[in-house]
Amino acid sequence: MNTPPLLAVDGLGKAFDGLVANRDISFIIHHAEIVGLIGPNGAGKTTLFNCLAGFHTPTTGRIAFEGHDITGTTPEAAAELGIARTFQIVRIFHSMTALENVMVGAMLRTKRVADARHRAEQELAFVGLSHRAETPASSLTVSEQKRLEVARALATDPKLILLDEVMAGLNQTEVREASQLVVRIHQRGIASIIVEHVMEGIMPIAHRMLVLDYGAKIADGTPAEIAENPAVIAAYLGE
Amino acid sequence: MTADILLQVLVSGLLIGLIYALVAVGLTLIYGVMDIVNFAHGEFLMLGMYASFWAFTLFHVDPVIALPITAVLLFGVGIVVYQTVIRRVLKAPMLSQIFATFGLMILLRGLAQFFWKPDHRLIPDSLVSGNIALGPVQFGLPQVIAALGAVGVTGALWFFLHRTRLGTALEATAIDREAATLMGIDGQKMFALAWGIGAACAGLAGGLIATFFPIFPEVGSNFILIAFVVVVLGGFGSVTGAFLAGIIVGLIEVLGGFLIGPEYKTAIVLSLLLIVLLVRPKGLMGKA
Amino acid sequence: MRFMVGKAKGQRSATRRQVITRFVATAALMATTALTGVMFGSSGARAEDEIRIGVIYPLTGAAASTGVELKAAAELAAAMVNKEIAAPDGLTVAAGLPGLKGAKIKLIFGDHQGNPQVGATEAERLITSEKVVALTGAYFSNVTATASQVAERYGVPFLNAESSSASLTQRNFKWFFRTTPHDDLFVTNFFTFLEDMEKKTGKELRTLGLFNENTLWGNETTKLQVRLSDERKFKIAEKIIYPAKTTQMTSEVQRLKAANPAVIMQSSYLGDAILSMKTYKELGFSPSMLLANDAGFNDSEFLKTLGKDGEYIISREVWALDQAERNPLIKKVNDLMRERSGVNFNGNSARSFTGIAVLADALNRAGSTKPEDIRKALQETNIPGSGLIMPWKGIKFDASGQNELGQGIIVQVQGGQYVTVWPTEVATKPIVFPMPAWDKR
Amino acid sequence: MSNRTVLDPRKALGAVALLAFALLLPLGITDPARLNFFILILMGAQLGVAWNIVGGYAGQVSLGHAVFYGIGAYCSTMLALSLGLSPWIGMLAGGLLAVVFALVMGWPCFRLKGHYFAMATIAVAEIVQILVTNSEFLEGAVGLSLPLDRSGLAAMVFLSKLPYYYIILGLLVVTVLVAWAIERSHIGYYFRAIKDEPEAARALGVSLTRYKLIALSVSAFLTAVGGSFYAQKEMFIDPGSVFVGAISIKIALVAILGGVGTLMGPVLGAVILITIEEYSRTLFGSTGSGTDMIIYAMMIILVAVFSPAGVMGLLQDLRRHLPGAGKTSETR
Repeated sequence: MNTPPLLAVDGLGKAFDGLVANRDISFIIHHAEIVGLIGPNGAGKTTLFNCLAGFHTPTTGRIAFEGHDITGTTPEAAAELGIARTFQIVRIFHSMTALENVMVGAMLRTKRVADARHRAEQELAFVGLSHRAETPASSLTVSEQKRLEVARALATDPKLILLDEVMAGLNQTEVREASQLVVRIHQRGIASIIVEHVMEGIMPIAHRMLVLDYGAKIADGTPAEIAENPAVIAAYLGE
Repeated sequence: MTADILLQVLVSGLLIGLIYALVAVGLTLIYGVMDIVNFAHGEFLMLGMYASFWAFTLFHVDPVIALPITAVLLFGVGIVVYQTVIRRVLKAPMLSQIFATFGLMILLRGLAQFFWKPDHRLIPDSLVSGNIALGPVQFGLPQVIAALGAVGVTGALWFFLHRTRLGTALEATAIDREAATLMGIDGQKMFALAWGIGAACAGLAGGLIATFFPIFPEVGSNFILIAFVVVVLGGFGSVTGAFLAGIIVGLIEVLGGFLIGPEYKTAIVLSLLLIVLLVRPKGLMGKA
Repeated sequence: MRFMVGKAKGQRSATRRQVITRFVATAALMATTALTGVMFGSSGARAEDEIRIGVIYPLTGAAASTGVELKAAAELAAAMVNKEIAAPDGLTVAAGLPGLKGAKIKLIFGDHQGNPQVGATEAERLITSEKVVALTGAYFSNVTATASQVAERYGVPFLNAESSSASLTQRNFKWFFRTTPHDDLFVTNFFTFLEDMEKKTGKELRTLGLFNENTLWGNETTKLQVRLSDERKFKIAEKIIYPAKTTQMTSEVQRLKAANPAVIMQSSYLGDAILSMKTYKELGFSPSMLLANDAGFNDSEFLKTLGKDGEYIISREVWALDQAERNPLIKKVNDLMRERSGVNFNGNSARSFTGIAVLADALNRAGSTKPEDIRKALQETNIPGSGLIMPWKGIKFDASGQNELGQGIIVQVQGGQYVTVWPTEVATKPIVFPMPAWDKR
Repeated sequence: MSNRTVLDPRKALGAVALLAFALLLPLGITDPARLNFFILILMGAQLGVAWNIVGGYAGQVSLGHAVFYGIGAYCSTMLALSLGLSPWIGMLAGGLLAVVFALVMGWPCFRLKGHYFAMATIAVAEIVQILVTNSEFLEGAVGLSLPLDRSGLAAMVFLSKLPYYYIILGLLVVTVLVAWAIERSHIGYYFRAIKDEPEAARALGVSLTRYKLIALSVSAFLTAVGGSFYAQKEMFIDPGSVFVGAISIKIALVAILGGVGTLMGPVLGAVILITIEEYSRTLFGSTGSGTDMIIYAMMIILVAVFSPAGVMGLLQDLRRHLPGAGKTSETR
């Protein structure tokens, strides 16, 4: 089969005023793949996300999405193409209800409010927030807000979803639920890249893991391979 | 001849620019510490002018001598304004804050008219009246004193912010309010201090220009637009930026007015502001 | 530092106590709104024999100090008409209102804040709610324009006593009358005066520096000055229209200085007039003549504020205190004014006083408070100069409503007083020319 | 269709009742000054609702709306004076010109955030005021007068106040309907998203520039229409009455006082602000002691301090807390 991979990153680098945040990162993401992205604090994970989602323009390298070059694209164009994301610190629309938050996402594909509402209700049900639909989003718990962001991103009908620490600060039951959610996203045929510190949440479900340290990729493999990779262990121990 | 005129224009621009800087540093300090744009800042200036005027008229104290009193009085006014009004809109949206300081502006003008009549007043013979001629260049002594005072006050403020414990605490609050609170700095106290100092700066500016500018309840409206321009051009919250921007605005205004036409002098300054903002959306020295 | 400081973030659910405080606040606000709402219908009972005249002035805002002065003058005139104060015999106001069986006039003041729309709103309110039979005001030409527009629509006489924009009487209004001469005449006077001066002194005064503020008044004045200097072969060395309410006039004065004209013709309101004088002195600029166009230069505050720095400026005027030397009537009225409000008359307040006097005269002759009757009476106005406190030949309106008999005088500040120096037949002192340089005073 | 998108019958009934009240109101008023007072309220409300589209819903605080107001007033007046065009057409032309101006000004200005944006709008408005004041073509500071002799519906000049009342009521209704339509469409959701979290909105495919420009353009159009109406009502305009900063501030105040981002907030705000303004002036202004300003200012400060969400916010708080009140069907 000669179809291009969903996402191909080649030699990506990003520097801010000379401060290098990402250097020479290359990897490939396949359709419906679950990929964990880990690394010590300051390793450049969020910067990488921002480059992928069009929030930063890479200093070097190329990003191709389904074979099209999307290097330096805008966030709105990236969303249009099918790259959705959540934020490390939640960014919900606080003046809206939970349902309305998700509707804004759904409006990328349909401008009809009623259709968007219908779609939003489905996504809320998917993340298990149906009962909170009419609640002001600002009154939700942090864990609920994180799920709301996921629902909102899913409502844009993405092919790839970038999840930034969706499990941070959750208790064990919630982490398990979140992992299951990622698996269900995978079952819908959506690929995901997950930045996560909560290893017990990510390791069991990820098909593959990418590890960053000091802005560079130091490992790329199955969770089992990663767990035994000396460079990874050194990076974490040396922290 | 032409070179002489140019020199004269530049000197005049510099003098007025320093005064703009002094009016603006207080405004930018308040903004820097708490993200509030004070629409009533021109009225603090007005109060400073009246303070000098009454000190002169009632007690025959020269405005220059009365400067410390003016500063203390206006510091008090700033604290009172903070405690009665501003403290209550700290958590309100930006629009309510604009609304509150705008109301304050009208209130202070109204009160000034109520108590002191709408008349124009002037301090006839200050210590510093008179002229100096340096070769072909002439300048009024009051303007020179005011400009020197502006340099002094701004310098003192800079020293206070960077070299004293209290000032550093204020600066820390400006940079990161939450972190400052964690370090045991009392945010409320810092805010009140910022208002006090901000108002005192405006008051000092008022005291200094009272030696040559007419004093009336609406006098603040002459200065407030320029003060805003200076603050934005320098970058909200940057004292050094405001100082530089004040000088730039003064020079451009006088020079542009002279070369292009006085009717466009404000437009020239405003256009400069827009152009700078297009290149540097946070002003010259604004924090990103 | 982020811009909204996260304050709007997270809808704060108000506590019960906050809600109660806020409820009280809303209630207070609503009550005030309702209360004022109720009050607007009821303007109170009024006496039958009370004739209400609407007076619109800038009582707050930048020109409030002038407005307050005008108000005092109008009140003095009304008090004289009503015989609350004995007016000197011979003056028009002394007649009172026998034609209306000694009825009293009542002035209802409106504040236009220098804003044309507010002026129109106030005119409308005074006409319809306060039931005034005539209007007067509004000092600012652009406010007079909108306020008289309203009067025209309602068919209520509008007597303007102190706006000098020439265009006001070019609108073919039926209900608009103006007692003061307008800028056309004043500016013409300037040039005639300069020609007289040239003859008298043998010095050339042909290069002009025009220095006018940037509102309706300054703009119209500039146009007239340009036209007249063309017609009369004067040369304009520099023409500056400056923005009012400025923080510095250095660029303006610098340009004037560079052009170095023999005469500066300046139109400024008070604040700018003071600031420009300060700037002249600062930059050591002394033209041989500073010919000011009334307004700021003739305000009572001008000399009080500038003291000896205001000496020797020459200004056009419609009135000067030294006219009292020629006319004891004027002195008496001025004494009464000072007694009541602590200030002397000036050109503005004397004209306001005269405005009320003219309205009272017309009311008296009309013998009625019907607008149409008052308008007819106004048209037939014929007051001789001796009945006025103005140095005019009298008051008589032409078809456009403009007083034909008004005239301007030219005054100079000498020894802290405005003294009349032109025309020669009313002059009280010789002119000091050229103006001494700042360092030679 | 979900039942929530259907009109709330209670709200619909309220709207009809309010409109009926407004339509019948002049019948009980014989005094033109009082009618004029209501016209001023409607004018303020129309401008407030228009401002609210960009300043409230989309959260882009403009303090330079006088520029659109002035463009509307000058455009219709110039067209009437030079080409004899009916102000009805002039009004639309003014609106379109304002849209063009909004696009030109918005493109660079929307790169700025928060206070910087607000200050840039002030600067733009001031520059335009200065240019107009010095423009020979527009008669500079002298201003433009409409002749009284051409009256009637086509010329939009009337001797009676009543037609003005109904025209501005009509304009207000149209403006509210536009705002309402926006509020309910995806555009309204996008505006609020941009106001709340611009970055998150972008990640969901919302083009900030595009939607901010839409907000500014619609708002500019409606504000210019209000400016044309002002010119027709007062029949005299000059830069000092339509381009000044005070107009910009007042337009924003109306919306803030009532409650930003709510449909009827600006209308309520106009009722309160204009009432206070007019009556503090008529009751106390004639003293010349500044009392009217003091009262006006105290009111403004009180509202800002006690009710940051505007009077509308207060009412909603009350409804939520009063016992027996209907369950909050409020979605915001």
